[in-house]
Amino acid sequence: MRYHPLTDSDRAAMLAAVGVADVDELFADTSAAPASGFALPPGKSELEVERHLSRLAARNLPAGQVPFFIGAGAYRHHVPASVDHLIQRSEFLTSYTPYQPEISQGTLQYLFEFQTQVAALAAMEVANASMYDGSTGCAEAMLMAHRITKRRKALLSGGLHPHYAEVARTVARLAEDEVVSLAPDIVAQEDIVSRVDDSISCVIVQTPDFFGNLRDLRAVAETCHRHGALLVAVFTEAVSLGLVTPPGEMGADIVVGEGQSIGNALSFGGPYVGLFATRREFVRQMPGRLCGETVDADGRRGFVLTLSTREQHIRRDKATSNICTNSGLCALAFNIHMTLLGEAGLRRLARRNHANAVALRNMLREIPGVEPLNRSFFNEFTLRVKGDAAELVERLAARGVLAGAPVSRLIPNAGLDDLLLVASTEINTDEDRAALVAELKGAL
Amino acid sequence: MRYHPLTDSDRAAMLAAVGVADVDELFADTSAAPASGFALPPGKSELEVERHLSRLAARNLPAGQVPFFIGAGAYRHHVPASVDHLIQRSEFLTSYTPYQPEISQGTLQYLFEFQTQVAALAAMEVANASMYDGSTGCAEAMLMAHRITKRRKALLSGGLHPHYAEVARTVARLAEDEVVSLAPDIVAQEDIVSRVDDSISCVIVQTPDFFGNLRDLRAVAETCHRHGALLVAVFTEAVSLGLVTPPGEMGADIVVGEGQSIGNALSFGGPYVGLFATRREFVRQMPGRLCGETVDADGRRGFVLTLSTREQHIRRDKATSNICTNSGLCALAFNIHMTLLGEAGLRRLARRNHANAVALRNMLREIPGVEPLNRSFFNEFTLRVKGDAAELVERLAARGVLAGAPVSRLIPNAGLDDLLLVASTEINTDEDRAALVAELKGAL
Amino acid sequence: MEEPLLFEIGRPETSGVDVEEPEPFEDCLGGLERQRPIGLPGLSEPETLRHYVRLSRMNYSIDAGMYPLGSCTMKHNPRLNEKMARLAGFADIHPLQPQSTVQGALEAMEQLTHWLLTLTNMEALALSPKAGAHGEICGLMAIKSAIAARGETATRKIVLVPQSAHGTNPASAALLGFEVRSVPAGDDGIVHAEDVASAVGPDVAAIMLTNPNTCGLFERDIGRIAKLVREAGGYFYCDGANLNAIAGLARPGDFGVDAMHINLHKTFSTPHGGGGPGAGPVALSARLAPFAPAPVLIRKGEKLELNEDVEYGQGFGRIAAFHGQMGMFVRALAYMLSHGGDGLAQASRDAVLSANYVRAKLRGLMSAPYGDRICMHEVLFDDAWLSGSGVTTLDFAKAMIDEGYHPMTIYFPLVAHGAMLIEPTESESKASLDLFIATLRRLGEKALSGESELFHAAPRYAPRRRLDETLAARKPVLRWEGGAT
Amino acid sequence: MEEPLLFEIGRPETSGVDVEEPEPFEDCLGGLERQRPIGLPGLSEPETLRHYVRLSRMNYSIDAGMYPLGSCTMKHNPRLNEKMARLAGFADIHPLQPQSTVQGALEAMEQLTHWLLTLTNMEALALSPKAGAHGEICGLMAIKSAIAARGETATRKIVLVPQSAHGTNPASAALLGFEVRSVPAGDDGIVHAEDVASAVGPDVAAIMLTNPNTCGLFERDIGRIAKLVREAGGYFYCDGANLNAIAGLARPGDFGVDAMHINLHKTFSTPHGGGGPGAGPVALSARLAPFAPAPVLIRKGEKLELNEDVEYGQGFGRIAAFHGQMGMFVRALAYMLSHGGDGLAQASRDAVLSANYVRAKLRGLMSAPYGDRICMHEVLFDDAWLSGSGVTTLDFAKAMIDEGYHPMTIYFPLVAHGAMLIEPTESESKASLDLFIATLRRLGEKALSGESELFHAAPRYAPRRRLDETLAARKPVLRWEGGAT
Repeated sequence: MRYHPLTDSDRAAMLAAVGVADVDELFADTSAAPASGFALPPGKSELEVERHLSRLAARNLPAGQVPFFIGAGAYRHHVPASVDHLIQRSEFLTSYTPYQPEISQGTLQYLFEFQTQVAALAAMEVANASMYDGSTGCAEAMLMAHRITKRRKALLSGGLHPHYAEVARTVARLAEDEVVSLAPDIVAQEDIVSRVDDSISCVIVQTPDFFGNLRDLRAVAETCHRHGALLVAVFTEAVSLGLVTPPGEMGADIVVGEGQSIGNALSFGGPYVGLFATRREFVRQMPGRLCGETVDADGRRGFVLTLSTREQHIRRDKATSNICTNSGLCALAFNIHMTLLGEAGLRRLARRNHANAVALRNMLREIPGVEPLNRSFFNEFTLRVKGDAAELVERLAARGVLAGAPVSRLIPNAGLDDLLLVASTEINTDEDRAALVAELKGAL
Repeated sequence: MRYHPLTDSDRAAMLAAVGVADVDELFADTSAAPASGFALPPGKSELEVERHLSRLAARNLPAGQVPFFIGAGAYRHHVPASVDHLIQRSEFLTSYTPYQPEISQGTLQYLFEFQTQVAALAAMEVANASMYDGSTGCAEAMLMAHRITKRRKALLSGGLHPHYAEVARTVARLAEDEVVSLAPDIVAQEDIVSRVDDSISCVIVQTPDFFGNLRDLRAVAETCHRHGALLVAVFTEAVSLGLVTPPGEMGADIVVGEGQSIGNALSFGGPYVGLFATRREFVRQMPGRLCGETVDADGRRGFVLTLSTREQHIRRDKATSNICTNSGLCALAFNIHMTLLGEAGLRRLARRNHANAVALRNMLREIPGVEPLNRSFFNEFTLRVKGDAAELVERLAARGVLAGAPVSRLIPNAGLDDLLLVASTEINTDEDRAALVAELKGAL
Repeated sequence: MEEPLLFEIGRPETSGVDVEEPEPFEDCLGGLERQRPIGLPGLSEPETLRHYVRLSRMNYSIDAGMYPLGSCTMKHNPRLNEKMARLAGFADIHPLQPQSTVQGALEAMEQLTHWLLTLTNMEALALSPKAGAHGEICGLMAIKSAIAARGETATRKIVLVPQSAHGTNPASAALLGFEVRSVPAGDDGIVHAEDVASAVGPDVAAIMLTNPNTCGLFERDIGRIAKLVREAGGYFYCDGANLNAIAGLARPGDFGVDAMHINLHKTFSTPHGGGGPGAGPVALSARLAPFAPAPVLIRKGEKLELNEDVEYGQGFGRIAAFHGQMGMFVRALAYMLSHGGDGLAQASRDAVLSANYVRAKLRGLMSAPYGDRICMHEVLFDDAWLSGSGVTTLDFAKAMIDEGYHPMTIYFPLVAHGAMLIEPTESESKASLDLFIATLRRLGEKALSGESELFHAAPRYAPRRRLDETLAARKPVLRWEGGAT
Repeated sequence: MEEPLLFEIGRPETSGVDVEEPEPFEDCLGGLERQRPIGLPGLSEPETLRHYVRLSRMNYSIDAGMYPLGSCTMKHNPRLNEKMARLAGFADIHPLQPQSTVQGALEAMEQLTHWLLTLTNMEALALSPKAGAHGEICGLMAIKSAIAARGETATRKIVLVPQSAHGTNPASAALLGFEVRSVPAGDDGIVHAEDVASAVGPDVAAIMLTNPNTCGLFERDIGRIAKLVREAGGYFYCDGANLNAIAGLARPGDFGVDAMHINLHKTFSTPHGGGGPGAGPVALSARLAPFAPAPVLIRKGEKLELNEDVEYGQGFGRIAAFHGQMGMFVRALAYMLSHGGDGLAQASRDAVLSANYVRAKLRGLMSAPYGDRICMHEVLFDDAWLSGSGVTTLDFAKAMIDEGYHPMTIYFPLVAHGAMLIEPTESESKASLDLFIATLRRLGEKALSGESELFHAAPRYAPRRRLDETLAARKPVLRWEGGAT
């Protein structure tokens, strides 16, 4: 087997040194069933594995092969080739969690840079070294708000991504906390303010929301603070923060979001990277890893994981969360792509996204049977279409266009079968838009 | 422009330091035509360049997508993923020729390993650090033989790859040397021995030859040496040396070959890597770079480029050749792939190739209108087919099989239009062979 | 080795990405346009490459040296896996594409499921957990749901956890409102059925055991323990962190396990990546299978379907957006296909043999808390042998850095004083193991011969010397603040 | 930093590649089966990765630091180019596939040709040369063929080469049987038309000039020189090594150039790769175009055809198998498309500005052989300023290594005593240039203040200290011989 360095003569010499005659003696405690009990095929050469997996891959339709307009929490952007090259450097790819900081400064410094970038994007004071993804980060934000406010009831906006809401509800139910979910809020008209009272730990609102609407969070923030509750602001499209008012400028206490769209591939939903930022005063209640600056024995600047007394390996059942993994390599991809973009590039990219989406919306609203619903949006908006949106999407896929996400796939049984979410990023060309319009006309 | 770090304010500050008002002043000597004189398009984003080149790439039929049997000097083998990963390490990819050995030991050590591997494969005493490719290496071997023997007439076997023979003839003609080329020798029947006399500097023979035949070089070596001539042995399929008697064991004085098939992609013909080995006594007449072992000021083993007094940057017009480039990264790919294979793996790979080719030959000889001609071969052989082989290949390509190389493409106007070279490596499956047989039957 | 922060070298106007500025157009931002500077300096592409290449060179990595981290399992990461995960058919598909356009992806998930269930002899696999700790939560949620379905939520509140457990175990239990009751280990380092018998009862929801345990020992009583817990109406959660010792040789389902998360990086070689991303799918027994979270993969003849409805069956809901760590699944599947069943068994054997070889060769130098007994894939030492030398476990670890090694896991498990937990994995050659052993012996002899100063000063040849962690925690500087240092 | 040779750690039975052994079969080897051991130890995949990763870490690289190598032009190598060259449609096509199946590849060659001919204002492009020196041979072969076509083979035997030329120029000329006649440069570092006028005559086949020349100066008389040579019946070969100073700003064809090779790595960023592979396509004037070697790319309406016949037209034959360095063409084309015409001009401007900035900032410290004059993309210093310090150019170069830099080009061109030729390229930021300048000034001041010992002992912080090159040449050890050392 190509991955195994030991030869049979090595093994014999090692068994002799250990003082056993057969390797099975080492497994005496396991009363192991013989290996023949496993009905698994023999190993394959690299060539055979490539063939096997390439055949599976070929049964999927890659986004890059067709006009592509799906978003709803995961966005297709162009990632520079240097990002993927750099994250594959052995020293990044095959290194461990930086618990030995003297030989992990590469990882630690990029995490420190990542934290700074995330905090700047969100306009918050501090950020952690990443979460699994946006949805789990959102649930952790809820739990954090419970810890801070010592209340156990969260209020979820109807504009929150349905998966995020489901995760929060699952966690809350099983942790025996309470969640109040508002109804799906297609055009950002819900009245959150009147639902906030002194029993609420936090309000969780997304902007741009699931339906694409931009939301001004100032009033809800003010209301939350008046009632001793926290405002958790969520985003699923990090690129939007290059163009829209950041939650930190609107009074959010915790900002959590999905970082996939900067530096990371779609990958059928994972791995992604959760961004998590908050106020400095709450830092010791924050879940996840934190990297901090310090000095070494020679007085030189260096970085370490810090405030680990919050974490499970020290605090065990008193920990702020059970998380002991971040999304290191995805965070690095985010960090590198963001460094390449820089402020000017990010703003240009965001404007380009918005321009493409506006252009698309303007074309679509001319089609009979298609009604764009948003008054505001960044790079994604909701259409009301004639008939069933899910079936429409299937028909369009058969015609070679991936047209968007039907709302009913994420919110089933809610009478929203005629709603379609359409996203447009910098990858879309005039030809893509024309193809969507043409096929939509044909399929309706 | 994403590759340019200087900002306009940097440029202004630098111009001020230089003491000129405008950058054009630096170009005063060039009397440069204004840039507007260049009818070239504006720059493209990475996304646009990817689209542009992907569209071109999509107009080609990649070997991996179809049953594939072309060889004739370039072979499709499976290259492990780790090879391409490693050669893309910044420290290998973006380093310079190792003229500063203290900070180039990585490159130098792999070149030393490469030299050792090539010498072992060829069963020769020494090898250089690689040539551009097999064909140019072959011409350099001829020139080297001229220098050693102080004669200027080379004798080329009719089994030598036609491109190699053409390169040798071109160089010889323009250097005012002489070349005698024997007629195409389809089944290795030519009489070389009787053509050797005391005017000949070298005989150049290939094995496995262009038509796939294996050749026993002992008699011709003995004859060459009796007449004071050198035997230059050529190979175009390095994998063969895992299974067949190496030229060094048959009396060759210079062994030169193409190394592409170990570690390197087909790449439409380049870049490839030439392998060049010889006897120790001839080392100072050898072209190309050489890496040698030495010690540093602390007595530690290290490696340097050596015997550079042969080279152009010292000897100028007295140099052994004008070469100042090797094929470093391709040599590294060869070195790594060979290290992964090791002796056991290379022998297994070579046997697998031979087995696949024999199996294919056995199937093909059952087809009416197809006559395999070789008495011996490694992984490639010649077929006589009914009709024009080039047209047959075109028809088969249209049916989705890349069936081989028509001899007439390399040796036109020689009445060899009914010959087809067919190669089979470890990549071919039973399905590939069945497809070739079926389509061949259909197309004949 | 020094490299400035990007904030110290970047400029706000510089970009390493060319994006065309759109033509003027009427925006739809509803007045919510960002006004103030963001604070994100950029670098051109050449500067970016140099910045990160230089940073990378301050890192240790498996590719550059041995990483004998007990319980963390730093094994070889094949590049084939990276290549496969990057096939457009896997990397460039959206989680919400019509399922008809991602049948190959679903089939890859199905195959991964088949391999993992065959290796564990269990019933169902929850694919969505994003990491081992997330898998723990998922498994405990299934347990809690099953208890709720039995109407025992109020009475079954206790989770038994041995003292040697990884901290995530009690943290996960606490998160779901369980109370943690500690179970002692015997002098032989393992949990005895008798001790479980006296701790178990109608208030016990589950036991969480790691097997092989974090001392590198196989829990011999596991069958009896499982029986005790099950008979008392509880569930058996097995932490799969150390599955790599027995994969292909023994099946957790045969021991009575009800739920087990599988850290794909430990057993199936997905890269650690400096701290993630991970993937922690959870295998469930027939008792827990009905409670698996959404989404659920269902085969309908030729067609695969991902049922995403959180109301489906008795499923306990959703624990993350979308369908799991596809990129990691492809890598793990490539690894399993490469090995085959026999290859996985060989990997387990080699891992265990290598650990015992290290144990045998360090015998007489280092002390072991549970005596000199056969271990599984990792071998545990304590610091008794260093007593009086003035050298601590930490000092010893730092001195290993100067010898070119990443230290072993230290101070874990907590049950061993000054623990040093060594896991060589199956990826090291004998020559590499011998060099490691010789280095440890040489260092150990120095420690015992009074050269403590060398240890206190270590590391001296790393990119940094010892870092002041107290300062970092006392006055946290968690982001660049513009020239402050 | 130490890493054994693979021969010291490998085993003949070990392999990092799984290949299935074929079933027994009747071979067709005609009795020529290899019998003796080959001597090729193997490594498993994890060992292989570690071996080469560790070796790589002993190398300097552009990605890790500045490479101010004059005339070698170590510029940024975009990773986009690497990605594009690896598209299956380029990397996985065979040079002898039916041309109908490689029209996209031929189109890429056509586009590359269009860009290079537009940038040079010349007539035809020979694609097959494998490197710059190979391109020189190719260009001279075209010249020799043109001379032969005129029946002047016997009389035109002289090639004029300036003293500052790179060694490949005389070596290439000699290879084709030309005699080299040296042309002096003036005190201002450039060749004067007057000196050419007195050297030129009916025996002169060609002049070989590099422009900008290897002193970093533009040959101002180039137009007059070209005229002189052409009027005398000779051809003008221009070494394109330094095209990167003027690409997009000035066209060699406008100066009367007949043949010029273009090192794709210097101007168009293909990676240097530790010494190759290169690519040196040759642009030819209308006078030489008919003599271009095989193969020739021909457009026939929608279809592109590669004519491979060595008898085609007046073509002088074939200089390499197949059709050139396709992998390099794709990279160079990606670079040109990325820049566009304006971007290439900007790159040239930035390269020249950066060199002049370095020159201006080192003024007063280092001495220049031709005085303080505006340079092109590189700036030449000599060692006069070090005289009496006990520090040689070599010492100074080695001390730069200890400061984290690759040295500049030294002892080249030969016309400057103890030459130091610095080319910063357009890829360095101003901050990087400033740090480089400050470092050189600091080192220079140390050299002048008598700290010569520091220089003699350098490098001290590299993977090796100075290596004994004399020993290597006197007793060449060119391969591993089984434990000898």
